[in-house]
Amino acid sequence: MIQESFKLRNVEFKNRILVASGTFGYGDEVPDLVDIAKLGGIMTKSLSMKPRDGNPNPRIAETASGMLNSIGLANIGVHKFIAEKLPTLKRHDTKIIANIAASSVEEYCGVLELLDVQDGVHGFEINVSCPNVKEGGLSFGTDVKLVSLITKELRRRTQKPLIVKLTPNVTHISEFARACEAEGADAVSVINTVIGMAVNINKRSPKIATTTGGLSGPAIKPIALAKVYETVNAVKIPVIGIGGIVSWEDAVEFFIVGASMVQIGTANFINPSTGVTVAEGVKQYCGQNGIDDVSKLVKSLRTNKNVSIVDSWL
Amino acid sequence: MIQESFKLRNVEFKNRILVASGTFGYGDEVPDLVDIAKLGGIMTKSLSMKPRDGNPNPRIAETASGMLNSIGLANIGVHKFIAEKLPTLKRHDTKIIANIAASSVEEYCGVLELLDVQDGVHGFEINVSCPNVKEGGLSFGTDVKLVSLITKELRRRTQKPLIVKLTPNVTHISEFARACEAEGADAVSVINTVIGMAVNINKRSPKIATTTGGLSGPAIKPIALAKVYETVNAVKIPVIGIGGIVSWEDAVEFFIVGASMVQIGTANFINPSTGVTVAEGVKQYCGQNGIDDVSKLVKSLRTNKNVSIVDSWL
Amino acid sequence: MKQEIVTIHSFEHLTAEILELTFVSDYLSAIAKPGQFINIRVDNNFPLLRRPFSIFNVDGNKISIVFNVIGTGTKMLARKRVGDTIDIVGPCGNSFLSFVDGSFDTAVFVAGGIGVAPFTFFTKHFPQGKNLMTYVGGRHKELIVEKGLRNVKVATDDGSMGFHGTVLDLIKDDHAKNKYGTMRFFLCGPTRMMKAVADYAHEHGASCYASLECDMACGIGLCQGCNIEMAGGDKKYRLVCKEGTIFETQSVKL
Amino acid sequence: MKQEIVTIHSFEHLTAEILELTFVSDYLSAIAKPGQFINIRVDNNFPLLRRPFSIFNVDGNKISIVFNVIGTGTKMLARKRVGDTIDIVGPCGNSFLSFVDGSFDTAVFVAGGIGVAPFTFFTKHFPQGKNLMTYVGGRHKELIVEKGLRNVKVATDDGSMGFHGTVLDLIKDDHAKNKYGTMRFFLCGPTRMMKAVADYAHEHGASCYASLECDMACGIGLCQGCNIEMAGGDKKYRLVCKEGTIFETQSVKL
Ligand SMILES: Cc1cc2nc3c(=O)[nH]c(=O)nc-3n(C[C@H](O)[C@H](O)[C@H](O)COP(=O)(O)OP(=O)(O)OC[C@H]3O[C@@H](n4cnc5c(N)ncnc54)[C@H](O)[C@@H]3O)c2cc1C
Ligand SMILES: Cc1cc2nc3c(=O)[nH]c(=O)nc-3n(C[C@H](O)[C@H](O)[C@H](O)COP(=O)(O)OP(=O)(O)OC[C@H]3O[C@@H](n4cnc5c(N)ncnc54)[C@H](O)[C@@H]3O)c2cc1C
Ligand SMILES: Cc1cc2nc3c(=O)[nH]c(=O)nc-3n(C[C@H](O)[C@H](O)[C@H](O)COP(=O)(O)O)c2cc1C
Ligand SMILES: Cc1cc2nc3c(=O)[nH]c(=O)nc-3n(C[C@H](O)[C@H](O)[C@H](O)COP(=O)(O)O)c2cc1C
Ligand code: FES
Ligand code: FES
Repeated sequence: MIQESFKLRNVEFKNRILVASGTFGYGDEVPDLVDIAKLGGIMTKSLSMKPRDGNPNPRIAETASGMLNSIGLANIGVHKFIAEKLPTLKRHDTKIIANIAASSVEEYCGVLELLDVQDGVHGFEINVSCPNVKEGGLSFGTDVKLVSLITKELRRRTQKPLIVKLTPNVTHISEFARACEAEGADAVSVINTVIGMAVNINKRSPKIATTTGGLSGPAIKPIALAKVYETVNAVKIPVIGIGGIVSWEDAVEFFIVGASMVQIGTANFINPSTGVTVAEGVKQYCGQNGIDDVSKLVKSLRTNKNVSIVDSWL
Repeated sequence: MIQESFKLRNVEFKNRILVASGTFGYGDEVPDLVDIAKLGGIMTKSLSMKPRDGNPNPRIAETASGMLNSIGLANIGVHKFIAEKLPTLKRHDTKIIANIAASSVEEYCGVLELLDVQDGVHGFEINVSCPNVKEGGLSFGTDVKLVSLITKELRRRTQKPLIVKLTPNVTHISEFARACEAEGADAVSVINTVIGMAVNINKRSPKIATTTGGLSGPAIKPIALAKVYETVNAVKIPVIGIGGIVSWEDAVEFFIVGASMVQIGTANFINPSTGVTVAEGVKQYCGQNGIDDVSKLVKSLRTNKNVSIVDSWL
Repeated sequence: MKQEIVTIHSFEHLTAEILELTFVSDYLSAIAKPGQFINIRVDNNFPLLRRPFSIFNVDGNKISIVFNVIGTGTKMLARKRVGDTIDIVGPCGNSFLSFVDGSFDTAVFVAGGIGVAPFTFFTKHFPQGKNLMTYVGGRHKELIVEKGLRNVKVATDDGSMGFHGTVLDLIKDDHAKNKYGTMRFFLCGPTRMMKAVADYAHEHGASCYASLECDMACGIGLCQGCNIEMAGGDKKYRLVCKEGTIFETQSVKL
Repeated sequence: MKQEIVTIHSFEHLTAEILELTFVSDYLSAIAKPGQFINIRVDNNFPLLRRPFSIFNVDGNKISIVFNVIGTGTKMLARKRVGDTIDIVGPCGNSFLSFVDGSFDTAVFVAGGIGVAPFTFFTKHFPQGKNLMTYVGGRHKELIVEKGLRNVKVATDDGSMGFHGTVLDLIKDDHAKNKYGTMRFFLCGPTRMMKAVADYAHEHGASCYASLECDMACGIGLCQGCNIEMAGGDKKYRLVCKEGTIFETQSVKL
C-alpha cells in the first residue's frame, strides 16, 4: 500500500498528479479519453471576469521537442464558467482548482470572490505569469511587489488553498516564491511557459500572431527542474512542479528535486490520459524502490550542497 | 554574386557564420572534418589567466532536443594558448575571436591585454555569462553594473572588435545589451546557455556533477530567437545570434529576426561541419529569394509592432 | 472519440508522390463519418505533436488515409512498414454529411492537392439520387488522386493532366458549358484556393462549405490553438478541430 | 577521422538480445584499430547526440558493431533495415594495440556484458605468439558473446551459462588452477566490474588497461564533456574520447 495522497491546507488530493491550466479545457472535452477520477486534480483554464476572445491565429507552432502558444487567455469568463462548466466539472471525483488570470488586482479579487463561494471549487491557482497578454499576465509576474500585493489581497479573501503560479522569465524565481510565502500563499506552481519565438522563413513572419509566445513541452523540462530546485531550496511551502512532463519518469525527477505535486500540460495534447499513466508509473516506481509514501521521494535528491550556480543566490 | 561578408569595427568576416566558444575546441581537433576556411570565424574556448581544470564529471547530459553541460571553463590558460594553440590557429584563413572568461575585472583586463598584442587574434568575445562557475561567470552576467564596468575597462584596452556575450538567465536581456552599447561594445552575443537540470532517477542524483548546468541545442532555439528579438529592438550595435542552430533554415530565422551574425554551438558535436553547410545554405536561400546581400535579410521580419509581451518592456 | 494503437495493413502508391496508408480499426470503421479526421502520433519522441489526416476511405474494418511527404512527420510515416503500429486519436471534427440536405440539386466537390483526401469517403456516402460533380486540382499529375470519386474533372497547374490551369478556371470553363441547377460547394485544399472558389460560389448564389486546415496541437478542443475568426455572430473565434473542420464559408474569415 | 554516410549490409542476432550490425566502409576498414569506436547518428532529429559503439569486427571492407537495446538510440538503431544508411564519425579514440608489447607473457581479456564488443577485433590482431585468455561475464546467457574470441571462459550472474558468478570470481577460480606467467589485463565493461578486476590485477602484480565508458557529446575532443579524473600527474582530468578510451588503470580514478 503506497501513500499517494497529498494535503494542501484543508484539501486532500488523492494523488500528486494534476493537469495544468489551459491544457485540459474545462474537463468536458475528454471524458471518453481519460478516467478523470484517477487524477489528483484539474487546474481549470485561466478564468477572467469577462469572457476573453484570446489572440488572433496562428496561436501555436511546434518547435524541437516543444511548442509555442499564444492563446491569450481565451476563456468564457467566470460567470459562464460557474453557470455552465462547474456543474459538470463538480461531478468528477477529483479536485477542481480554479486558475485565475486578470489585468488588475481588483479583477483578481472579484473573480476569486465569485468562485470562493462555489463548493465545487476546491482552491485557486493564480496565474501572474502569462507571457501572451500585455495588461496583467507577465507584466505582473515579473514585478515582485505586485505579486506580493496580489497574494496578500487574495489570501485575505479565501480560506481555500491559494497557489501562485510563477513565471520562469525572471532572473531569480526564488525572490517571487519567497514573496508569495511571506504573504500567506499555500504553495507556488513552477513553471509557466518560457518566452520563445519561431519564424516562418518563407513568409519571413513570426509563426504565431503575437510574435513571441510561451514555450512548453519536453524542451523546457531541464529549465523547469532547475527552477523547482531553486524554489524548493528557498521556501518551505510546497512547490508544484510543471514543465515538460510526458512520462512517469519525468514526474519522478520533479519529486526527487523537491516538487510536492506535479502538473501535466502539453503532454495532454498528445496523450490526454498522460496524467493517469504518470500516476500509475509513479506508484509502481515507489513500490519497486520500497517507498511507501511519495512524500519520502520528495526532495530526496542526493547532491553535493552549493555546487550549483543557483545555490550562490539562495 | 551574393554579398556574404560582414564588417565589425575594423575586421571583415568572410561570412556571417561563426562557431561558438567551447564547441570547437581550439580549432585543432577538426581539420580533417571541417574546411575551416569556409567559416566566418572561430570563437575560441573561454580563456582565463591561469589554466582551469574545469568541473568534475559527469559534465554533460542529453535532454529532449538539447543537452546540459557543466564544463566549468576548463581551459589551458591564456599563456599556453598563445604559445601552443594560436600559431596553428593563425594559419587558418578565418577570423579568430578570443573568448575570455574571468573571475575578476582585473583578470578580464589582464587576459585581454596579453591577447590584444597578438596579431593572430582578431577580436574578443567576453563571456560574462557562464552558468557553471560561481566566481565570475553568471554572477557577473546578471549584474548590469558589473557588465558595464567590465565592458568599459576592456574597451579602453583594445581597438579590436569587442563583443560581450550575454546570458539569457535574466528578466530583461535588453538592459544588459544597452549597458554594453553605452560602454562602447561593438556587438553583443545572444545567448549563452540556459540554466537547466536533469536527474538520474535510479541514483536519485543530478545527471551532472554541479547539479545544474547550461542547456543548449535545438530545445533552446525559440528562447534564443526571442532574446535576439528583444535585443535587436533595444540596441543599434550588431547582435550575434546563438542558440540551437543546426541547419541553414535555423540561421535564416535568426537573420530575419535581426541577428547580424550567428554562431553554431552544440551542432558542432553532431556534425562538426555544420557551420560550412549553414553558410552554403544561407547563400542558396538568398539566391533563390533574390537577396544579393545577406544584410538585406537581417531584421526583415514582417510583424505587427507591439504585439509581443517583449515589446512592452522595450 | 478514442485513442487506439492500430496496425498498418498496407501501403499503396496512388501516384509517385501520394501514399495510401491502410490500417485496421473496428471502432473507427463503425463510427467515422466523411470529413472527419484522425490525429496520428508518428513516433514516440519526435515530432512532439500528432499529425492530423482526413479519413480517405473506410472499407469493412479497414481505414485509410492518403498523404504526401512534406516534412518530418510525413517522412517518418512513409518510412513505416506493414505490421508496424501507429497511435491514433479519432474520429475528430464534424462531417460533410451534416450539410447534405434537400436544398440543392448538385453537390460540387472541389479538391486542391492533397485536399482530395476526404472526398473519396464522402462520395461513398453521398446520396445516390443527387447529382455530384468533382473537380480536382493540383500542381502536377503526381499530386492528382481520383480513386473512388465520381464525375471527376482534373486540372493541373502545369497541364500535365486534364485541364491546364487552376481548379477554379476548370470550374468556370465547365459551368460555362454545363448547367447543374442549384449547387452546393464542398471544398478542401489550400486556403487561397478555397477562398477563391468560395467567392465564385457566392457570386453565383451557391452555398459553400469548406474543410479548413491549420496547425493543431491537440485536435480535440483542449488547446484552443486552432482558432478561426468568424465573419460575425456571437463568438469572435471558433475552434477548427472541434467546431469544424467544416464551416459554411460566409461564416468565417478565410 | 572522417564523417561518412554508410549503408547497412546486414543485421544478425548473436543472441536473443544482442545484435550485430554490419556496414560497408573502405575508409574505416583500412585504418580502424582494435579498441577504437565510431560515433553513430541514429536519426536526423532525435536523439540529438551521436551514440558511440566499439568496432566489433572488420572483415574486408565490412565493419560491424554489436549492441543491445537499452534506450531510445539503440531501439531506433535496431529498427533500421538492411540498405538503410547511417551517419558515422570515426575511428575515434586510442587502440589496445598501443599497449601490447614484450613485457608480459599472457594477455587477459576481461569483458563485462556488451563490453565484449572490442575484444573480437582485438583478438584478430593479437600477436599469434603470445598467450591469450578471455573471460566474458554477463547477467545471463543472452548477453554473452563469444564470436571470434580465443580461449574463452564464461561467467553469468544467474548461472545460465558457464561459471555461476561474477567474471572476477571466474578469474580467481581459474587462476587458482592455472598459471599464466606475467599477465597484462585488458578490460571493457561496467565501471564497477573494471574497478574490481583492476584491483585484483594490481594485487597480483599484473599491469592493467581499461577501455572507459562515459556519456559523450562529441566523441572527438570538442566538448570536453567526457573527463576522467587522473590519479596523479600534471593534468587533473583527461578526455576519455580522445586521450582514451583506453587508460592504464592506476593512472585514473575509476
Ligand atoms: C484537419 C486536417 C486534415 C489533414 N488531412 C491531411 C491528409 O489527409 N493528407 C495529408 O497529406 N495532409 C493532411 N493534413 C496536413 C497534414 O497534417 C500536414 O501535412 C502534416 O501535419 C505535415 O506534417 P510534417 O511533419 O510532415 O510536416 P512539418 O515538418 O510539420 O512541416 C513541413 C512544412 O509543412 C508545413 N505544414 C505543416 N503542417 C501543415 C498544415 N497542416 N498545413 C499546411 N502546411 C503545413 C510547415 O509549415 C512546414 O513548412 C491535414 C491537416 C489538417 C489540419
Ligand atoms: C566509447 C564507447 C563505446 C561503446 N560501445 C558500445 C558497444 O559496442 N555496444 C553497445 O551496445 N554499447 C556501447 N556503448 C554504450 C552505448 O553508447 C550506449 O548504450 C548508448 O549510448 C545508449 O544509447 P540509447 O539511446 O539506447 O540509451 P539512452 O536512451 O541514451 O539511455 C538509456 C539508459 O542507458 C543509460 N546509458 C546511456 N548511455 C550510456 C552509456 N554510455 N553507458 C552506460 N549507460 C548508459 C542512460 O543513463 C539511460 O538510463 C559504448 C559507449 C562508449 C562511451
Ligand atoms: C496551449 C497552452 C495553453 C495554456 N494556457 C494556460 C492558462 O490559461 N493559464 C495558465 O496558468 N497556464 C497556461 N499554460 C501553461 C501550462 O499550464 C504549463 O504551465 C506550461 O505549459 C508548462 O508545462 P508543460 O511543459 O507540461 O506544458 C498553457 C500552456 C499551453 C501549452
Ligand atoms: C559543451 C559546451 C561548452 C561551452 N563552453 C563555452 C565557453 O567556454 N564559453 C562560452 O562563452 N560559451 C560556451 N558555451 C556556450 C555556447 O558557446 C553557446 O552559447 C550555447 O551552447 C548556445 O548555442 P547552441 O545551442 O548552438 O549550443 C558552451 C556550450 C557547450 C554546449
Ligand atoms: S487543435 Fe487544440 S483545440 Fe483545436
Ligand atoms: S566527448 Fe566531447 S570531448 Fe570527449
